[in-house]
Amino acid sequence: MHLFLFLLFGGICAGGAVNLLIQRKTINSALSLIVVMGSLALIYLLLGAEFVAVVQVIIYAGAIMVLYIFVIMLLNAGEEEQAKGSNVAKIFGIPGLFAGGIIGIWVLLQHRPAEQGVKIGALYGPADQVGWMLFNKYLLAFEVTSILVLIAIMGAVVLARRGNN
Amino acid sequence: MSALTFLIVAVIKIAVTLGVLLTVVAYTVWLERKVVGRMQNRWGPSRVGPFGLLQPLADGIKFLLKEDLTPPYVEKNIYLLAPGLALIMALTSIAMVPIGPVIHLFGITTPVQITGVVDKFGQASDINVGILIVLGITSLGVYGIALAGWSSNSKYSLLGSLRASAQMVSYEVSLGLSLVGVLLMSSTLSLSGIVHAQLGTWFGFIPQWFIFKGQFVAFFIYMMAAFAETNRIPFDLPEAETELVAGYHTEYSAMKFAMFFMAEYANMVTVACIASVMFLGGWSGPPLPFLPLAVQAFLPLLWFSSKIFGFLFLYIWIRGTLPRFRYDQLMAFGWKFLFPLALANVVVTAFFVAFHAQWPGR
Amino acid sequence: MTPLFQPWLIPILPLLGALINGLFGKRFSKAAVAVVALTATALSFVVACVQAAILLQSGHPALEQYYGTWIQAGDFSVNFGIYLDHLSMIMMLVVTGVGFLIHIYSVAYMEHEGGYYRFFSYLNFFMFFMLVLVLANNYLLMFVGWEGVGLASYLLIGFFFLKDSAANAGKKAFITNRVGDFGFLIALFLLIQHFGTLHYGALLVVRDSALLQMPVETSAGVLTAIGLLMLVGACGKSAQIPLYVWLPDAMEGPTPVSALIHAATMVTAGVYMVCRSNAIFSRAPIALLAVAIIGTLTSFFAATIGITQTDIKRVLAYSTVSQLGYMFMAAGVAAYSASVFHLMTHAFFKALLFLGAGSVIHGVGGEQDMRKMGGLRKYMPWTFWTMLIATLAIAGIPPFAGFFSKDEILWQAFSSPHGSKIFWAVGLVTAFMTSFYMFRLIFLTFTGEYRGAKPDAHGHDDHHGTPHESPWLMLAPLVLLGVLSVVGGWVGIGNRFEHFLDPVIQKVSVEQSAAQNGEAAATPVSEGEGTESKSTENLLMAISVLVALGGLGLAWFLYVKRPELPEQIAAGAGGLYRLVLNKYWIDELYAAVLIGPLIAFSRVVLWQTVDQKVVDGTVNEAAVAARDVSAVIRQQQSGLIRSYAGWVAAGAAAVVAYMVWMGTR
Amino acid sequence: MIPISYYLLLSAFLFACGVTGFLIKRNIITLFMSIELMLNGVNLSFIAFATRLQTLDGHIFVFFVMVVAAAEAAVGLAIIISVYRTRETLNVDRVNLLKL
Repeated sequence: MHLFLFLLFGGICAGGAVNLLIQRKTINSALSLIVVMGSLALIYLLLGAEFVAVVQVIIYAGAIMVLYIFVIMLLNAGEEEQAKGSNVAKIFGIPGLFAGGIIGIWVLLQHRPAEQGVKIGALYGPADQVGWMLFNKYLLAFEVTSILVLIAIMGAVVLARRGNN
Repeated sequence: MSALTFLIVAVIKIAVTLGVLLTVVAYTVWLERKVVGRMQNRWGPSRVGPFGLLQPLADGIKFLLKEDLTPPYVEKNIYLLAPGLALIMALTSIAMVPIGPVIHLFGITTPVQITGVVDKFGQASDINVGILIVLGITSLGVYGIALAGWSSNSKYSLLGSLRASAQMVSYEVSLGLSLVGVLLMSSTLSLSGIVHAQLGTWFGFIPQWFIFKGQFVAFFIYMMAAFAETNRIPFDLPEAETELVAGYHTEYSAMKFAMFFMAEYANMVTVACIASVMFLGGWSGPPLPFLPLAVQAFLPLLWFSSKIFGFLFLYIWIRGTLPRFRYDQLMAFGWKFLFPLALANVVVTAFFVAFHAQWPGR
Repeated sequence: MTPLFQPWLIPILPLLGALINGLFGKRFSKAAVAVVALTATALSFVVACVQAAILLQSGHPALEQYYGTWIQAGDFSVNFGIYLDHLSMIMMLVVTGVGFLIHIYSVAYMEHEGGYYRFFSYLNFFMFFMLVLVLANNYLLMFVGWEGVGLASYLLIGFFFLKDSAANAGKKAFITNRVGDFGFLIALFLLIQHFGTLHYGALLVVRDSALLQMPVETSAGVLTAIGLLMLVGACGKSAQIPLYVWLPDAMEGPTPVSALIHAATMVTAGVYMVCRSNAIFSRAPIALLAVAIIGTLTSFFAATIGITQTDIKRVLAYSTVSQLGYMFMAAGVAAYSASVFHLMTHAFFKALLFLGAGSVIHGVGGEQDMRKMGGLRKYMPWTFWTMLIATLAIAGIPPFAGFFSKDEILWQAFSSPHGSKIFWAVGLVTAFMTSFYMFRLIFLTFTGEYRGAKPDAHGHDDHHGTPHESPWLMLAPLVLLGVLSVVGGWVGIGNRFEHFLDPVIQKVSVEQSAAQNGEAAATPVSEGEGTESKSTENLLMAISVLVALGGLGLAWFLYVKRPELPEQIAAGAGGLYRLVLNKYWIDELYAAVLIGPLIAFSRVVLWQTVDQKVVDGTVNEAAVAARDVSAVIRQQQSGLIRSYAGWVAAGAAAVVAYMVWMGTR
Repeated sequence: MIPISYYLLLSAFLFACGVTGFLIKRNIITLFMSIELMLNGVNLSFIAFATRLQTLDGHIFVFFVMVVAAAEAAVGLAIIISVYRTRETLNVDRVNLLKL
């Protein structure tokens, strides 16, 4: 059952990711990404990270991707235009990627005998414990992140404002 | 409870809830027309059935029978996807709402809540991040509107959906923050847990609802943000008919239009449910011991529906009273007034919670 | 310690004056500038007097005050602090006192010059650094003052910076002094290396200090090296052979500057330093001997040049060099008291001479050539009489100040265990020449007929017309200095001054002397005892007075009685005369031997080879190489984000591959 | 019991899709979305390891990644808007003045 659920959502996830690559229209890519995020949230639920799953939906799907859709609408970004670009990406990037992927899979498979399985919901990750860690062990990082967000807000406001002249 | 029983109970609960919800949605439309009509010194629907009570039925039939137009030059897939998305998101979120307490019916013990179960100790429990899931689903609801407007390939629609997405993202912040106070005081994210935190009374008759426990300001922030979230007057900029014809659903007709319509009213109901759960004690209420026992069994449902009704009436009342905001006023109100106020509410509540450990649930 | 002991005020007051005038003086009126500068200096003098009184009353050999740490590096530390003993007290009083008088004089003298506020700002600035030099409690702080007075001297020599010769003279003084500073600095390094401190107290005064425990060096050693290097520094600052060449040129500065810096105070810094370091020199007889030889040579050498000069200020300049040579000679025979005594009296009469010369120059409208003067006695009687007093003082005629100090020096040169009859003999000849050229100056300037430009018939420019007496503001300092030139030496009557500096002098103990050699230890270290030496002293005194009078007489004979004779003698002497007139061609010699080759070496080797070929070549080739390599590499910088991303991905893949390879090996 | 390598493989696949998208896509918005995809892939492995190692720290890191992603999206999209205003294109290959 759990394996089935994992394969289902994982499949949706992978399909969405591939679809993101295939689609020529930006909006379709964005929707595929939303699908990926939604199915990832479900996989998180499978892993017992319910709080993270919900936050994934609220922040990623509900806020960040809305922002993307908003910008796509604002700029009316339609089909991707075909232009002659650099070949370096094709020459080095993709072979490198394949090489990296193969090596990664190989390493993972190498270590398989030693690994243990992950039980569904093995780790119960309730919101209060996460919050407790966030405000104790990772308090400094939390505060730094708040500064980062503040700066990002200011940067976004400054950038998006029309020039004075 | 065997798995089969569980499945049957769940299906029944879903069917009943959906049926009730759709009926409520249909009759909210009737109610709105009727009430606004009276407020504006006219009759409202009165021809179909007594008091026009069959009017929603007639509307439904009309929507079903109308020609389903699909304009040219639309993004077809997304154009078709959008209304469904909007309606599904609107209907799904009701699943988290605890409508009543645990009931014992035909030898089965279950809470009146789709996602709720009874654990082996006989306690009702539900998803422990329920309120967050509601928020998440609500936040996904914006996609229906945004995609509808964009895929229609129409300026009115695009403007409407741009407004809608900006407005909903903005007010979602205040909405979420206004709930934080309640969450701090109840120290749980489970909706049924929140209702349980509000059981009990002061002096035997004043219910210990969070609205009476200091979350008064939060309640009003929530209300205003909720009006904006549901694109209702005075914040109905996305579908402002005088400027944008009908905003994001200008190009939709027949059942697809009806789906947006239903989604909007379903959202209103959901928002009302959340408001009553979070601030008004959900299905709890002052005990009325003088009533017969059979009636008392239905008291929680009665309290809950009356709260929903009151909230819906408020919606309609305000629609009949207030004019529409200007768009910049809307954004300024959301960011410069509601947001700081909600933050202040969180800070003050956190202060009190931290210094008064005797709050219930601590 | 009494609360009145606030010696830090002494240098700070002139600094304040300098700052106020330097920063805001441009907006002040001339009177306001003068008031600020004079107030600062006068207050400084008053405070200095009070501090001196406190020192003398306290009965301590020295008073010290700390103001904080300057440098702290491991065990080595340098403090800001003031060290007041008899030596620095005299210096301090001379500097503030004479400085104040010269400030007064300058108010009138600089009246018609531009940059009035600038001048007084520099002057106060100089006072500050001179007082830092004198009052410092360690060698490093002294070096700060040392450099500071060099800077002030440079600024003031080049005060008329529009004049090429003034600017060049300033540079010459500065650069020559750098050579000396080089020696001084290395001496300080050696002190730090061997003794770990530069503090006077720890180094020179405390009984068990490492330096005072060292035996007298019979052959060259550390102390000899330090002493010789210090001597180099002193030679630079005090214009001794071979670094004296800057002082005559420094006369390009305004005359009060010559009086203050290049006669009374700054140039005596070298003497002060040698006396301050007496503990070092006393333990390094070779260095001491070098001091004496250089002093003697300089005094003789400069006196010969002084005889032939015609520029009134240059005569005085060579006279200064010569007198400084005297002081060095005294210090070189370990007669530090005599040296400082002469330093003090010299400050009085030489400042007076310079101020008088300034008054003369002022009176005749800027002329400095003595051949175009003459007969000024009747035009400017005050100047004449005061200058006559100064001349009598410098010539060593009793009872004027110079007699006592100069006689003391000659006696010490004769009798001191470090002295020699040769020093005495040369000193005597020099005294004769001094007397001769000084009276030559007086006779040429003040007697006979006026040989300058006759007054214009219309007399429209009175400044360049008939010679006239200077204003009272200039004469008052002359008179005061004249009084000091008379009575200043009287403190030395009966050898009272001889032991005045004893608290400062760190005598070589008997054991240390014994380590030197047995013979020296047998002779008593304290000199000049017994009736025999007393009578010798009186005899020598009589000889020196006779010699001075002889110089006077010769000058009178040559320039008053037979004024045509000098021309004939000059013609008769021929080459010798031209040699002396042209200052032995020392400047030309330096130019040919040192400066020319240096410039040629710099041009050919350093500039055209090292700089142009090696340094520039390396840099250029590096730039060319970088450009060529970049031309290849920049191809990959296409500006396309995705190609960059491709590189990043490839790099990441490479790193992962490497890590996998490392992990599985 | 699902082996952790399954999660990691999915994570790696998502990440690789993100990288590939970044390399082959030309629309600047799609590039940003590819970055989000990569971040999501990383998040998945964080959560998987958190469950595997029975510690919540992975969850915390996911939060930080989300916050950073949100900030990045806000600033990045603002940059995209201002770039579009001046260059009238969303094609990254045309936004290549930053060279030579």
